[in-house]
Amino acid sequence: MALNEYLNERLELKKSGKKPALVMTHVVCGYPSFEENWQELEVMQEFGVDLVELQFPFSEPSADGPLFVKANQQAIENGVHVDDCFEFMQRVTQHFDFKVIMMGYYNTVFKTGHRAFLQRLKDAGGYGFILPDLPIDEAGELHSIATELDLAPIVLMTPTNSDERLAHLAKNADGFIYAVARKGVTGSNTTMDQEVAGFIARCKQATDLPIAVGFGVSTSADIHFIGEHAEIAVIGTAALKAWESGKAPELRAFFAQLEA
Amino acid sequence: MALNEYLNERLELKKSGKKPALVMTHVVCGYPSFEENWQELEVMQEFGVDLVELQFPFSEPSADGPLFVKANQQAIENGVHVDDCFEFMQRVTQHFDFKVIMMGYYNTVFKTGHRAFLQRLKDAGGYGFILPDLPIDEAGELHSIATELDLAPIVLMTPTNSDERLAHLAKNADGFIYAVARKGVTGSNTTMDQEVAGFIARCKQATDLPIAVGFGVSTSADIHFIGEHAEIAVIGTAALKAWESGKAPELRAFFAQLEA
Amino acid sequence: MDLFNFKDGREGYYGEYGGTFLPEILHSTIEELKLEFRKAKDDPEFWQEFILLMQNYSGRPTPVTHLANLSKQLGGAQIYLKREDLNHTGSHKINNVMGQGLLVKRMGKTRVIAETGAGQHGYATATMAARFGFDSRIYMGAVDVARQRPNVFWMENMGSEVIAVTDGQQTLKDAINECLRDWVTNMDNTHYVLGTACGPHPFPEMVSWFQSVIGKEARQQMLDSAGKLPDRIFACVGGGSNAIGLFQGFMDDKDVELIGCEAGGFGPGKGNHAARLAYKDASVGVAQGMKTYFLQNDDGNMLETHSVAAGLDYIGVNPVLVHLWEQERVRFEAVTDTQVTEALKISMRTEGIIPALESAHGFAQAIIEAETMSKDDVILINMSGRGDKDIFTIADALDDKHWKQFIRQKAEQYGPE
Amino acid sequence: MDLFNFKDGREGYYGEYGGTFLPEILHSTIEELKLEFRKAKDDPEFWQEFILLMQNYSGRPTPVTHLANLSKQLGGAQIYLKREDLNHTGSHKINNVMGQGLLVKRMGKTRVIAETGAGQHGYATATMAARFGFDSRIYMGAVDVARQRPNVFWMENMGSEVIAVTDGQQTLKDAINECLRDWVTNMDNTHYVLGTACGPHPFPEMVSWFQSVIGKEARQQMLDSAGKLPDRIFACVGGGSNAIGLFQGFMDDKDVELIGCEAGGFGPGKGNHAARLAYKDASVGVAQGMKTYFLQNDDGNMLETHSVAAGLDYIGVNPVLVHLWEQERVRFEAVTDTQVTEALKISMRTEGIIPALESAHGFAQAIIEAETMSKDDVILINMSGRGDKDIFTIADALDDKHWKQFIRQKAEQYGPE
Ligand SMILES: Cc1ncc(COP(=O)(O)O)c(C=O)c1O
Ligand SMILES: Cc1ncc(COP(=O)(O)O)c(C=O)c1O
Repeated sequence: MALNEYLNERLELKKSGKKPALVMTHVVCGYPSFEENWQELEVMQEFGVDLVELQFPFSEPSADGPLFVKANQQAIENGVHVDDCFEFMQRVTQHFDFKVIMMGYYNTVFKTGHRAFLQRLKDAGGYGFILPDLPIDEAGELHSIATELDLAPIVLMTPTNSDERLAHLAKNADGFIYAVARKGVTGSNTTMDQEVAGFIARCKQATDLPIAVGFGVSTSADIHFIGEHAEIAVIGTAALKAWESGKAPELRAFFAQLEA
Repeated sequence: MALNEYLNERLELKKSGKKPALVMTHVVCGYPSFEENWQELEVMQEFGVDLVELQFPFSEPSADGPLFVKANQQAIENGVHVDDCFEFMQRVTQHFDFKVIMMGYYNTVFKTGHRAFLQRLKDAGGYGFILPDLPIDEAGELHSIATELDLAPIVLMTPTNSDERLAHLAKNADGFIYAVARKGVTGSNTTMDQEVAGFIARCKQATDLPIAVGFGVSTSADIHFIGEHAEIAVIGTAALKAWESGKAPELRAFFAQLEA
Repeated sequence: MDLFNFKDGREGYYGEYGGTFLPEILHSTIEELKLEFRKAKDDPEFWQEFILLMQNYSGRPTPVTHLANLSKQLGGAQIYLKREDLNHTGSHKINNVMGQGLLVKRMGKTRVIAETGAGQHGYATATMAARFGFDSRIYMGAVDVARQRPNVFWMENMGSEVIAVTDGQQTLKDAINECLRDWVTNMDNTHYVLGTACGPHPFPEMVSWFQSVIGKEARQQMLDSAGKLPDRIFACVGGGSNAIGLFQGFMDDKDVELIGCEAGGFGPGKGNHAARLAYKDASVGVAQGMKTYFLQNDDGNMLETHSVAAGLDYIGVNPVLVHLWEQERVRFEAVTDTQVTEALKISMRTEGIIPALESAHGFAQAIIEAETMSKDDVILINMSGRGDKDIFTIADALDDKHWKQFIRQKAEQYGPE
Repeated sequence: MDLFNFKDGREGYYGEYGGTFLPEILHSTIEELKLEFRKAKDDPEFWQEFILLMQNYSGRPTPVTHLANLSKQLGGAQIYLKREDLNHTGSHKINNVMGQGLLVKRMGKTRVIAETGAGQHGYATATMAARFGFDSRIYMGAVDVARQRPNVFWMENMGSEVIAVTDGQQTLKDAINECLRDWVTNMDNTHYVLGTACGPHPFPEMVSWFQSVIGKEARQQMLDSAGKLPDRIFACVGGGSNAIGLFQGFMDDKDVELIGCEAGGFGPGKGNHAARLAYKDASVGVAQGMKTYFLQNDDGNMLETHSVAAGLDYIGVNPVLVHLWEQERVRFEAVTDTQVTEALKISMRTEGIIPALESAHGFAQAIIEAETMSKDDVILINMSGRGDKDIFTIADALDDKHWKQFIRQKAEQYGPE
């Protein structure tokens, strides 16, 4: 599948020591505005980000922390619709090198219709999707249409999962695994310690797919830690915080310290 | 008994046509002040009033209407005590010609003690007492001490009483009967009509004692009406209202129109 | 022991207390009431009708709740609550009121009047009047109207006319006087629904009878749930209706100690409290239709009283209880406002139960005594009402900052008059 | 008819509605809950324990009351009420909450969280937490905190921490989101006490099960007191817990018509109401853990909603009820705010009964229909809660001048901050 191939390619950079880990970043569509989103993405491109999650704003972002909740809400108040998000995605995938993953809540997909949504995602150049409130047990039909359309249904693994559950999750996953490093919502810091390492090891036992690790990644040490144990570091809230505190210059500074 | 003799004497004035009816008036001790009480009594004396009720103020004057309620309350706030009332009564009985009846609530008597209270009443020159919240069924001991001391225990008869009850009341009465012309508390007007006449007739069937009629007497017509059917007209609230609206001159005017 | 067997004494008297001290004009009215009441009391079907009404309308029987947490925390006696708060309208007052409603129907009257202090009895009476289709007027001291607006609001919405009484201290006793004044005027079609076991005979007996449903239920419930009778029973005493209601169930159980809990307010001293028997500031008198202990001065004029609980803030007390107190069958204690708000807090936090401030007097005394009792001992408290209707009073008693802020905002939202 | 027999379908689904839409991190938590719940449901002793607790603590069974006056006035069907208002804390919410409390104890957890809109569920949960000795935190939209301070006051006094949620519309749905966020963080020691028959499986089934006590009691009570089953049953539908609780008692009685009464607010039109099924403004979606009808736009984002009754002011609805609606077993109607306040007034004046604004929706629809029915017909309304705790809301709804004046005076008395 397309995402697998892309990741295999990019992982060469890691193997060859050019990068401690691949990096996936996050942008909430239309927050603060599509213009600023574009500027953020330019910075991310500058720093060679490998994957970007484009979050489709939803009114009930129950898996998100305060910063993203506000971003979702503001985007909706700004008048951002699903159509706008796809249009933006189209422009992004045509212009940038990184690959784009749709991130959002299941109702956005459900309301558009499974096939219609995934087709639009495909058409907009997306490589996959992450729906944190859609457990695999409810995802059967959606995932099979995704396979049909060569889109990766990204599955989350969590520290609370048993080994059996991890194995079951692995069977239903493609592209990469999103390993949630700790309990809680987006945006709080996680100490990257042996517990996290142990959890990633359990994930690795269950799957051969690359493993992306969130949440709460914000330092170069985090990236190196993740690189030692997994493949992809997910940078979410920290980047948005940087943007909010000083737009492009701050975001650039943030990425610069990440590379240190 | 003293009161009976006095009333028989005074009733000669009525029989001889000099007065349409005897008159009993009312003063709340210490309201507005003992000084003003004295001035009121002087006016009453001027107009040949036959009997005066001196009301001992009580904190729960539940048989009184708004004007007397206020008067009771104010008197207490003015610091009027039972001692003051007796002292005042003493001065009044020594100075004026009319006879004085203590009026008040039973608790004032009870708290002082039956015998002690009646003895003080006797000593202060009182001729009897009216306790509207003491039904005869609860008055046995008090009435027998009264008889002993030659004080009249004034009994109330009311339109709601059956003939049997009226007879029973009569047996326990002395001095005169206080016939309550209508339901309600002191201070509202009563139309002196055939219903009242019928009620007085029923009282007369029960007793040979003189009958005083209240409440709500305020005009010369009322007095004449009462004179036709009974012996004593009771003037309560109307006199106090006059006093309040213009002291001695108004009170004088009030009595003058009563005599018209 | 039948408290109301007057064969060897005077009808309506309990020892030297009680009686019927009313203006003569009410003689036939009170005689009619006595007669109807006597007929009703002698008629088992009437009691059945009453019980059925209370079951279907008010949710009787109310349960008994074991306060396991509180008992454990205190480390002494096992504490149980009789849950009169679960009645329709939220207090035991409804028992008496619905019973009198049935009597009013029997007497063919069409209008009821009632006094109210805290507002609970007025609220219950307004409810009863709506349910029975009676006209109704509730007298309430102007001071109480001002501080108990929530209850006034409900009374008016249930169709009652609420009259603010501006005489005297403008509180409960003055509202009673005003009821008597209304009654002497309108007795033909009007019944006076007295709210507690006070006033002229037959009210103390009648109210006690209707409230006896509490004790009847509670005795059996204690046997069922605690496996034994309580060692001590606590009830707050305002006029004394909830206390006598509960106590009657245990009158013949000599080992059950009965404790009446009065309003200690700021503590002993004339004017500081409403404790007629527990403190030494009251004496025997005759007012508001009965002979009993009153907080009065040497002239027989009534004193000011104070309690955090409006429903206990009354000058007189049930003559039956006075008699039982003199016979040492009932012990009287007073608890202060401070003890009461502490007891309220403990009850909320340890059991999720919000007693009315009145009822919290029983809690406060029980808490004091429970600690000194053994784990096998059993205590029963009468929870005469729920506190959530008293939110203004309780918030004030607890001096709650957020609440005050909320009220300020609300006032701002309403804008100037 | 067992609504919760999933043998022929998917577990947790009612037709195409229901399901468990939760982040993966809660998978084991929800599995544990399902397991414990299944064990409890299969264990007759658990139900016995639940019933006993509800009897002793909350006053169950609640009675059924015949509204003879109202029936007569309308001239049609005989109207009965199921009196959930007489429960401890004043609404049916306590049934579910105490049941979940027992489950929490079985699971060995020590902390509970809950969302609340009107505050009734939060109030019940705070009560349960105090009684069971759990730590507790209640999430409540900031808008609701501001307008429902009385309930907040009691929750805090019972020892709960109340968190004002400032996201989204700052109302119920946002409080639910916040609970989910807390839960994904603290699932080890924390149980989320969902307040209505919504959310991910097993909540709809579990809440329905605990609330079924209403219908179980009511069916027998109607046979006893009306001598027949009701022809129609009315219940307000917010999340749908009191409705499904009552309806379950009559599921197999095909002649009993079941009517769910939604919040018509200002009337039809997106944003004006909270009627998911009676009006045509909602569509199927997936949010807050379940698939059901939501008031949402074409993007799947939720609409603003409005109702005079905070407890009905919710975007989604019980999936079981949606299924029954599609099968035409349950009819859905909406009544407007105006109709509701009128029904409230009538109930207060003719019966002395103050329904919660939520419950008054059932009254309003029943009143409309009763008039057209015959005198032999029988109606049962679920009185899910009492209105006296909502005095601020009701006084505002009735635009009561005296009340506003009282609040202004109170604010003045408190003085500036
Ligand atoms: C809840 C409650 N308990 C107790 C009382 C005191 O009355 P009683 O002593 O008659 O029970 C009142 C009076 O308002 C009350 O509302
Ligand atoms: C009294 C009352 N009734 C009904 C409801 C609506 O909830 P449900 O539809 O779950 O019964 C609420 C919710 O707060 C409520 O407080």
